Amino acid sequence: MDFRVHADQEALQQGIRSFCEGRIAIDQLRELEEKDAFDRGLWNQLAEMGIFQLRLPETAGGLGLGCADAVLVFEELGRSLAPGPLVWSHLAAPWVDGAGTGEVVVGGLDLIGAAPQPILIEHWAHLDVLLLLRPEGVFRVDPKALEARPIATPLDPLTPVHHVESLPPGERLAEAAVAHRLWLEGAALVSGQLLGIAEAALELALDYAKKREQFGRAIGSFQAIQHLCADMFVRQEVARAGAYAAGATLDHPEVGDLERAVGSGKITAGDAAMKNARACIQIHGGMGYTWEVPAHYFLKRTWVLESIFGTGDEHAARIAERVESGT
Amino acid sequence: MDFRVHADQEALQQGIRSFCEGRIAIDQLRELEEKDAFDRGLWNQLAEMGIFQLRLPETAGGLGLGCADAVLVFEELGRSLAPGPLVWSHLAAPWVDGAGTGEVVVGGLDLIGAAPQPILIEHWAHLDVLLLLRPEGVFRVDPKALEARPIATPLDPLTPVHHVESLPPGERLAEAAVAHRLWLEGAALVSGQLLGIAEAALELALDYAKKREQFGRAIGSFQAIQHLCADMFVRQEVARAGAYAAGATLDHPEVGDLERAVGSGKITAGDAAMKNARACIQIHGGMGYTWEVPAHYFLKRTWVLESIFGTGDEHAARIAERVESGT
Amino acid sequence: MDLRYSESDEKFRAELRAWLREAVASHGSPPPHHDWPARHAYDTGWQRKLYDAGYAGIHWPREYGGRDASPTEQLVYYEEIARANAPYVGINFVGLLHGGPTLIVEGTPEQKRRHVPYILRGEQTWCQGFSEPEAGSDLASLRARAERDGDDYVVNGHKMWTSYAQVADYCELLVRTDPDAPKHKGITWLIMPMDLPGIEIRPLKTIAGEGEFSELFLENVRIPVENRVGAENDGWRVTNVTLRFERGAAFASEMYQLREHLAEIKAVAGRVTRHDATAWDDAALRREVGHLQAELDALWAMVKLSVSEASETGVPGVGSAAVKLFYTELAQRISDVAMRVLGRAGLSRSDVAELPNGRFLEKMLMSLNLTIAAGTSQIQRNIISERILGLPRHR
Amino acid sequence: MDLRYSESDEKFRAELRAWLREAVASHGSPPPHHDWPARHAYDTGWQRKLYDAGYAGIHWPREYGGRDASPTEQLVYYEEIARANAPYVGINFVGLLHGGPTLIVEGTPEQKRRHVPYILRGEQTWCQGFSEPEAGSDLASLRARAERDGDDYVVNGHKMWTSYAQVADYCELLVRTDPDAPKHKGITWLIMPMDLPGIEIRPLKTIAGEGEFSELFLENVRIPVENRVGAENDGWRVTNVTLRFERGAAFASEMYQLREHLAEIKAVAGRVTRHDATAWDDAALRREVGHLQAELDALWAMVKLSVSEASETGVPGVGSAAVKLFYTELAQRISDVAMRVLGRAGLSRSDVAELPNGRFLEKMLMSLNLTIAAGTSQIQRNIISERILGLPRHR
Repeated sequence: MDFRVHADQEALQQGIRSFCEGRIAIDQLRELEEKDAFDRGLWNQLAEMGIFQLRLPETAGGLGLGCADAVLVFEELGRSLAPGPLVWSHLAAPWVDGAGTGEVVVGGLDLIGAAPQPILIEHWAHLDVLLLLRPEGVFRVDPKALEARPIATPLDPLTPVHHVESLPPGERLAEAAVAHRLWLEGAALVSGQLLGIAEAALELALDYAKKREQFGRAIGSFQAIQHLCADMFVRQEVARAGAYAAGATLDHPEVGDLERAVGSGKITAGDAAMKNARACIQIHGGMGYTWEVPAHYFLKRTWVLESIFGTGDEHAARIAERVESGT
Repeated sequence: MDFRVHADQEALQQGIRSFCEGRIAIDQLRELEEKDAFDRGLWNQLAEMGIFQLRLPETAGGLGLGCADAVLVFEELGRSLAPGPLVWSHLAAPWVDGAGTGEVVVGGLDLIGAAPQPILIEHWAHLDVLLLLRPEGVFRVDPKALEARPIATPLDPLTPVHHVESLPPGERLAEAAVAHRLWLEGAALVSGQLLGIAEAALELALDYAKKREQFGRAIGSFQAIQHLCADMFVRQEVARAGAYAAGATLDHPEVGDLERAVGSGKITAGDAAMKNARACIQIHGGMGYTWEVPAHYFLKRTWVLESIFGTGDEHAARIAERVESGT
Repeated sequence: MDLRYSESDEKFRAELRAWLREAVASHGSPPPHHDWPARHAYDTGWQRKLYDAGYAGIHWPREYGGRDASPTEQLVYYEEIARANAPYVGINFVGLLHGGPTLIVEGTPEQKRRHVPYILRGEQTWCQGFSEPEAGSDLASLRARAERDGDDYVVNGHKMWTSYAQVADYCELLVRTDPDAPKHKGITWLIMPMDLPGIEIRPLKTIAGEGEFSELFLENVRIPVENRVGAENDGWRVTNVTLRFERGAAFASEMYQLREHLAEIKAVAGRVTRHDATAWDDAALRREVGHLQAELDALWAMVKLSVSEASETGVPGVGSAAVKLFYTELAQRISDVAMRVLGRAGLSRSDVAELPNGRFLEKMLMSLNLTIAAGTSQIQRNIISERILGLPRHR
Repeated sequence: MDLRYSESDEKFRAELRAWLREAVASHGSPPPHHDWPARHAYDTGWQRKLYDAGYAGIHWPREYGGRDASPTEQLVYYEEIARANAPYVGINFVGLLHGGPTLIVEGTPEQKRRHVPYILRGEQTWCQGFSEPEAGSDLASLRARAERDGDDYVVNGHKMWTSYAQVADYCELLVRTDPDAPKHKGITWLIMPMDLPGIEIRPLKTIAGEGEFSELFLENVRIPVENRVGAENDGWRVTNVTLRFERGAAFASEMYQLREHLAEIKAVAGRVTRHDATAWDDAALRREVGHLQAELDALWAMVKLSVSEASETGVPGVGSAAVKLFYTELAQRISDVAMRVLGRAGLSRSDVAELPNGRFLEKMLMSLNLTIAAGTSQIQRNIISERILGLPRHR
């Protein structure tokens, strides 16, 4: 057992981070906001970096990596607030031709979680394929065949949504067990994104706390602000352990209870992202309430990610059934 | 509407407080701990002050006061951690001869709340009469006719308990509506006690924070301690409003939803007492973990009071059914 | 300790309720959020209606045209306004709640004559120029500079968080008149007409998008000295008259509305589905809502206690820091529940599937400002620990 | 990022598990809480068994008789100890986790010879004399005074929070040797034999009643200079070697036990009644327990991450402040749930109605000390904000 991030994983993660810092910095995100949050060029670049076919076998053109690696990659995508149906296209790579290479943009709907109503499809306008995860299997739908009504103002300016009244049955791609497995993988990847958001929120808050002065001193020298930041750090580290363990357990289910590990990741990372985003706004004071400071993007994206692959409450209810001695 | 404590109420409350400060100061409480937490002389003095017949009409030897007044009195009894079945003897005054004058000591069991099992009777050894509040009415039982097994170590050193396997039906004193009313009154009085505990915990914490020095300064000058105290104050003030409103609404049910007002008092006062007692321990550091500093009595008594006349969770579930627009 | 309203309070309530029923219906629906001229007309029109009916300036002294209502009548007023879903102070909250009251206490007879009656009749709208980018919690560190030049102050600076500047006629402006004095000692309070040359208004985009807030860029704005309220360099004291109002009953109306919001959340929870049940069928949610209602009821009782106390002193006490702290964090917790009840519908700020998510999300986003504006929660805790609890200061 | 144990770890686990099965059964039941001689015999006897089987000093270097287990083997060790319900370090935790390791790093050859092997074999029990009534969070402000007199230090002072002093042979003692130096610079670390004249031990009654803690009153206690560890006035540095151990893996065993506690709470919830259902039928409780389990699982993963990192540096890093802070507050939240599940049974610290409330209440009461001992939660937050996050200090 060596639960550290290995050197090759660190290199992988660092590569993604550098790319994101250069290509999806905050000003570039603001531009994307004007472009319906989608940039075909960016999508292709992400595909070239292997985001989508990361876990495909090398024989299938992939990188042959595991879920733990993927969580690290999605941590960086979360940190940079990278937009688009990233998780869905990644999950679809083994099932939809062209998803792995980025030629086909795949979105999806989680119909396994408790509250799929109303049906809101993220990034509909840019989807070539829509996956449906139903308890009874994985289904494929042509998004353009749906009567989708655009939502004028989405919560997250970088996650446009369309409303659909009903869904066709779709073409069945895989059985129930696969749907369930994809649901767990999705939850783990989203945990990575949420962890990245929790980290980014702390980083932004720290930068501001060190620089902003009130009452003749940096606000970060006030114990009240220091302790808010310390709690953010603790949540981040708990979320890191939870999200990484989710990935590592998906790779080697013999190391623990898979449902519990994934639930632990989604719950702790969701909690960290939500509370850190709020704390980041609070620490910024009035500036935190402006659109200009990116703190609000963290909170808004967190609500989006909280709503898929099981909310914290849903995972908690599932986990409760699996609490037992000796585990 | 004048929701302030009136001058005569203030005088009443001040009288009780002075008595308690002189007669149930912390050293006297410690002595009572050795004497099974009961002192007949103290009981008679409390009776003489009118604690039990406060709300009996003057024609019946009482003071003709209302529930709001009683909440103020029980606030002081809570603050001083006065032991004994005070609330039950007070509630019994109209129903059991001698309860009001203190000649007959009345205890009770709340069988309306959700979890009366196991049956633990507080102060059994000193009870002349045991009241049972059942959903179907108020019943009277001879405590000495029960097979009661003493509990060697009670949680609250000032609340000894006996275990009883089963209860006889008892003699019916009053109907269901009265039982329900007494249950609400009991909850309001206990809210008063919990408020008193919340206040005492803050007072003790403040004294210590102003006096104790670490790192060359009073610990109360550290913002971390200051903000803990500020939150204690807020909870105390919320609990005050909640508990007082419970009393005032019992006196004049036309001013609001009675169940909601009583539940609001029990919930907010219980929350304030529990969190303030914990914070009081934490602010005292190591000293707070000693038996010598009375912080622990606050927490222990709070668990006792939380368990009767509806826990916070039970009241919350009841209130939820009564949430509606325009109220 | 009596929560019963007096006969005269109830009479006031009955009259007000009857009047509101008719007046609200006849005033029509509120205009769209971003139509500033229409909102100006709507809110000032309503103010005029209140004035004509004798309900304007509910807590203002009678000699200034106010109703001089007793504290309990004020409470009745807030309850009935919320219950009737009537407009509240709207775009002129600065004039009605801050500027006007400050002039009544601190203004010259001439300043009172020129502003107070107009504010009351809805003929003069005010905004506030206090905060600056570098002066937030530490308001007294403000830098906007005013230099005396003959009978004018010449002002240069950058103000932020100015509400409804788009439609304001005047601005209550804080400027630094003595840069060498200790920071609280060099501040002056000015009445700035918004049509003066050199004032640029830029909309400030918040978390919730563009709305009520603007930034003000002031470049050589010449404000007559006669527009000064209080003495030169005495503006901090004058300001605190205003801030004391801001931290007081100004929230009462919003608090009452929060009760309505929780009831609405319950109603929505009864309609949205979770697997094969509704969200309201979930015991955990019900208990959470019950707990929040208990706290809201205690909060409203706290307001009643504070109003009863203010009946002696006339102004809300320092204890209002506790009310503000509790109310604002409670409002955020309630919004959090609202979001969880909405589930996926919360991804849309436009109403969808017959759910009120548009309004719920507006509230959620705006609630994030509650623990920041008018003194952050951290500042409120400082006030409580130092001024109420007497804990020692460390510098 | 791999959670699989190696083949050799699993081999270690299998051997240890087999050994524990037999050894635990044959060692009998633990003696009553307050029977100190019996507890001393039980715990030291167990230590001897560990020693004979080669499991003593699991993380101690081999040259000192330890097992020198790899970090992952240590983790396996904690898991198996907890799973087998075996005794852990017990009354000699100071010797095994603090005193011994400190001597290994800082002691003279003679000091090592006289203590280290005996501690390991269960033949020498240690206690700690660090805290004082006036020196808690600010440990460096300690006042116990040692004056040099020939070959002795003569010590006077009052120590507090000394665990198991009743049965200890030696005490790791911090004293002030230079009262004029800055407070961190005048402290010395001494080995105090507990049978010296002038030592009075008074039991310290805690929230949970009398138990492991005592106060030490030291009056002209003569401690030979050769018992000094490290240089005179260099005790603060030596101490921090020890404290670093205390804040590290020392909690791993307790954390694992917390997982068992939560499972037990669930089991009890399935047995206690609420109206006509069990407590476990309540969806809100289930969700709360699920949330806590999620946090416990993440905590254990955090320990694994920290253990993996320690495999390079050998000692837990400053990040252990985060683990300590999270673990201790989580333990309190879990105890709170336990109390709510017990309901009225929680009024008794003696088991009643076949419920384990005795143990649950002990845990609850003792959990209150977790956020205080070994650095309060406030101190942990200071450490994180200043040492990890680099936020500026203000003095």
